[in-house]
Amino acid sequence: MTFIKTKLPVVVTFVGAFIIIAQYYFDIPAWKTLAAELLRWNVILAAFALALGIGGIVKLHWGRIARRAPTALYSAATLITLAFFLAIGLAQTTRGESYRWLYDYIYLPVAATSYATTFFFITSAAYRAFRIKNSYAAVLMVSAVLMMLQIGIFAAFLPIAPRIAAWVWNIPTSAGMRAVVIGGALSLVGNSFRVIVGLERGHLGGGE
Amino acid sequence: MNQGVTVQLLVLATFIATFYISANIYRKTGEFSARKFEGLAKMEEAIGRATEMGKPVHWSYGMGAFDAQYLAAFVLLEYAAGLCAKYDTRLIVSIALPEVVPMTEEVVRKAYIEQGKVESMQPEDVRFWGGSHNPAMIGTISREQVAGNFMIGSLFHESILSIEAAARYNAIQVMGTSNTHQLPFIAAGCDAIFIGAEMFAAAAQLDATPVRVGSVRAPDLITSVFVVLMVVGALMVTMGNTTLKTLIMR
Amino acid sequence: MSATLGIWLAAFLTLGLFSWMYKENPWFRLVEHVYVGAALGHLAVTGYQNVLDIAWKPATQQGKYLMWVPLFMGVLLFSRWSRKYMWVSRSSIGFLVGTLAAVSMTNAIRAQLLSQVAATMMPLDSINNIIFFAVTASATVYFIFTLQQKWAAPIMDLGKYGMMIAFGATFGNTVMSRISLFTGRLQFLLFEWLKLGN
Amino acid sequence: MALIRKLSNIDVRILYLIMVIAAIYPLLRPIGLPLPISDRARDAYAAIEALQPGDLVFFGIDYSPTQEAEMWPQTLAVGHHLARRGVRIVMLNMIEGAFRYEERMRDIILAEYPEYKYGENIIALPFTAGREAAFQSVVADFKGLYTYDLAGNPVGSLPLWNEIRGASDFKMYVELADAPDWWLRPMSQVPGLQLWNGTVASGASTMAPLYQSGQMIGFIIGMVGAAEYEFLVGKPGMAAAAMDTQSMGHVLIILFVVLGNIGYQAIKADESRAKAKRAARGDV
Repeated sequence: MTFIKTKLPVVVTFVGAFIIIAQYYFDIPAWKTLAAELLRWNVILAAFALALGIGGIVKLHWGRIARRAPTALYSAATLITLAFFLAIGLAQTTRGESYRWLYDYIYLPVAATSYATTFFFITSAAYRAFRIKNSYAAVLMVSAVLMMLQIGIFAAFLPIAPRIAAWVWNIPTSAGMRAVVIGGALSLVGNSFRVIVGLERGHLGGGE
Repeated sequence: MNQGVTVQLLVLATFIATFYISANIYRKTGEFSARKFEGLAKMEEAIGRATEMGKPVHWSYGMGAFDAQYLAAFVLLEYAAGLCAKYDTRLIVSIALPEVVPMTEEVVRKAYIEQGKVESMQPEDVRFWGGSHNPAMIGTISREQVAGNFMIGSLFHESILSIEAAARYNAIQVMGTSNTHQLPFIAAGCDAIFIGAEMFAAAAQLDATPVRVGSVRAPDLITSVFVVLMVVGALMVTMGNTTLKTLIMR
Repeated sequence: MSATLGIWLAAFLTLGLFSWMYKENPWFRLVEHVYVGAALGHLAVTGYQNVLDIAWKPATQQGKYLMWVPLFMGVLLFSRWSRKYMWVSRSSIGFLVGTLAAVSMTNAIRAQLLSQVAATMMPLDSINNIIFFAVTASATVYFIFTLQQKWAAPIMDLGKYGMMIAFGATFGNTVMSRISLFTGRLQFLLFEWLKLGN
Repeated sequence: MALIRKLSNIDVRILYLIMVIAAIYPLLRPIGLPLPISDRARDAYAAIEALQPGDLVFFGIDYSPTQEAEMWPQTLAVGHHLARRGVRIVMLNMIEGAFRYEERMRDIILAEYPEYKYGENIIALPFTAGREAAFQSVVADFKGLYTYDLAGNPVGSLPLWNEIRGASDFKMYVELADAPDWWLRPMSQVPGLQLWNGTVASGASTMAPLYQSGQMIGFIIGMVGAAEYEFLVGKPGMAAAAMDTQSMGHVLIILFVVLGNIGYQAIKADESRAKAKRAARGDV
């Protein structure tokens, strides 16, 4: 039992990853077919995983309702909306007319607007948070202002403004981001490697 | 062997070999050192200033899902908690993810024990907020008028909210993340930042383990080789020779 | 009719979230909670349809028996909902994370490491190329953390300034994005709901 | 000094109000500020212009409603351009929230371009989970991944589907995505496949070095990129109409940063003056 609980997950992780890595570097036709199959399985598991979030949220909000917490009414709103989407969605999938109505007039506007409210955060942060405390922040702000001036009034009166912004984007920004991309990719390689060989297991989750 | 993957395989093999070799060397010698990190120095400065002012400092991991960034954050939190214990300054931790609560309590307790101050640790200062992390964090920062504000982890837009709240009290702010979408904001609003992998290196410097050392040494070596290749390759291309440039994509 | 009703409902939800700018209030919190339900519901429904299309129907109707393996492993994932039986999901999670890690790792070495290094091997025959090269090389040196030689410090500093320019541009662009998103909702409210303008 | 203090202590709600007014006014009464078309947008246009009728093109619609404001105008402008070139289009979707945008674009092309017949020269495929793994699956075994199309028809019933052998038959991958690199990593493996990307402004900088290196042949950014593209295809639309609002917003944000920093510097100067005074009196 301990093998199934602790060792098997690490073995499965390693074997799945090894097949994909090996066929990437070496020309083994049978493994190529196998890897394509494994990728399809990954896609299917990922599709299952999309529903995983429901468990925690239902537990949380159901708990609040059961306890008659002051926020119970809001929790009810979450659960009722969830139930509506699930009932109609499971009955007719995303291809049904009613489901599209839910998507167009509930999911779409709240998703778009919830992101649009970050506009207010940026506005107040511009005024209260971005204090230029050192020369790095000063350089950052100059570059940010140049980017923002590339359209509109400044571009109308100062035709050079968009050209400066284009230069800042094409040369120092692309160059600086290249180092960030290289650093990020190396981090990705390191993290992936540690996951594959089982040195990092946080994702496997606790429990017994 | 497939076409065009030779150098790629070489990079991967070098990475893995360096990882294991440097981890083993560390296991034998116990030697590892990295450059000084501005973020660590600023953290100490912030805690010192908080001590002078008699104000607490605040810590958060952000709202992101659990990933490797948390592992670095735990080590940096232990460092901050140790300094706070030493100077008898309050450290308040706001947490969004339930699974990191026990780990956080353990890290803070360990730091206080090491300073011999376990009796002055206040368990209620490790606060779990779940989904209401952001408003709770802003509320804490304002009520306590913190003198230092730290945020390390997988950050999303809560980084801006935190910076803004703490800026009102002119707190010294140190943040770090690998999330490129937040790096500009923390760079604009903080006194010092950890850029991406920098926080893993800082963690290895503070509390070296074979895995941490290997995880810093391996990318370090690859990066060094890349820099040399860039310089040599660029000089060769300038002189009209593209051999190296085409070779590394083989 | 149902479209008109829908647009009024969408406007009610949109304004609810925007009411936050005055202060936090019950209307805002209600819509926020609706969002959580809708988003999770939609995720689950798309996942369900995806499983039906590429695994369930092929397995049950077209005799693709191999598909039973991921179907079985997928069902095991839901043991995560129980603290006691969470371990049942570990192999499925391990497979999901492991195969993805393998794909990202091999791809990143090609697409983001070697391609980028090769692209930096540029002829140093113009001011722009020299600046580009100097910024990339010095900013890359910034990420060599065990390099402690004195001569390296000014190079790392140059690299850090280079990255600050890049972050500044990202900052400016993010401000643009946020304004665009807000404008998008205003366009909905003004033109689709209130039917102002043309 | 009093003025500076006041200016650095404005209720943010007043700033919000100023921003909202500055955003609404130009939407209703366009100022018509000029929009210079960048070289980047021209090059992106030229890359699609160079496609030949009948070329196979992937058209990836990968953004959720959260980024609709930037991405849907891009989708419209680019979709019209692709349809005008008469290429054979295969639409993909790897993000959970994007299927409606894919449907709408498919229907617009079918309604406005009579030469397009569904299944013959345009196909829309359904959402597939897995992100990078899904794209890798397209590379490894495109035909094995799908059984049904977006509307639920078996893919085998579509003539275009039966003409395709795999991902390497395609000439270009046009990806409109709110997420950065994970589509590019797998897709850049396909030999001869040109990559073309439209993305949100906030995520664009991580793609900039990949464009500079030539790994992508076209690149448009955010609502500004959408507006530029609308002008290039001669169909000014939602993005173009929003440009005045966009530039008003920029000016105000810059103004707020400047105001905030003037206040900050004033407070800092005050503090150090007070400190110097205390030091002179010997309080410290």
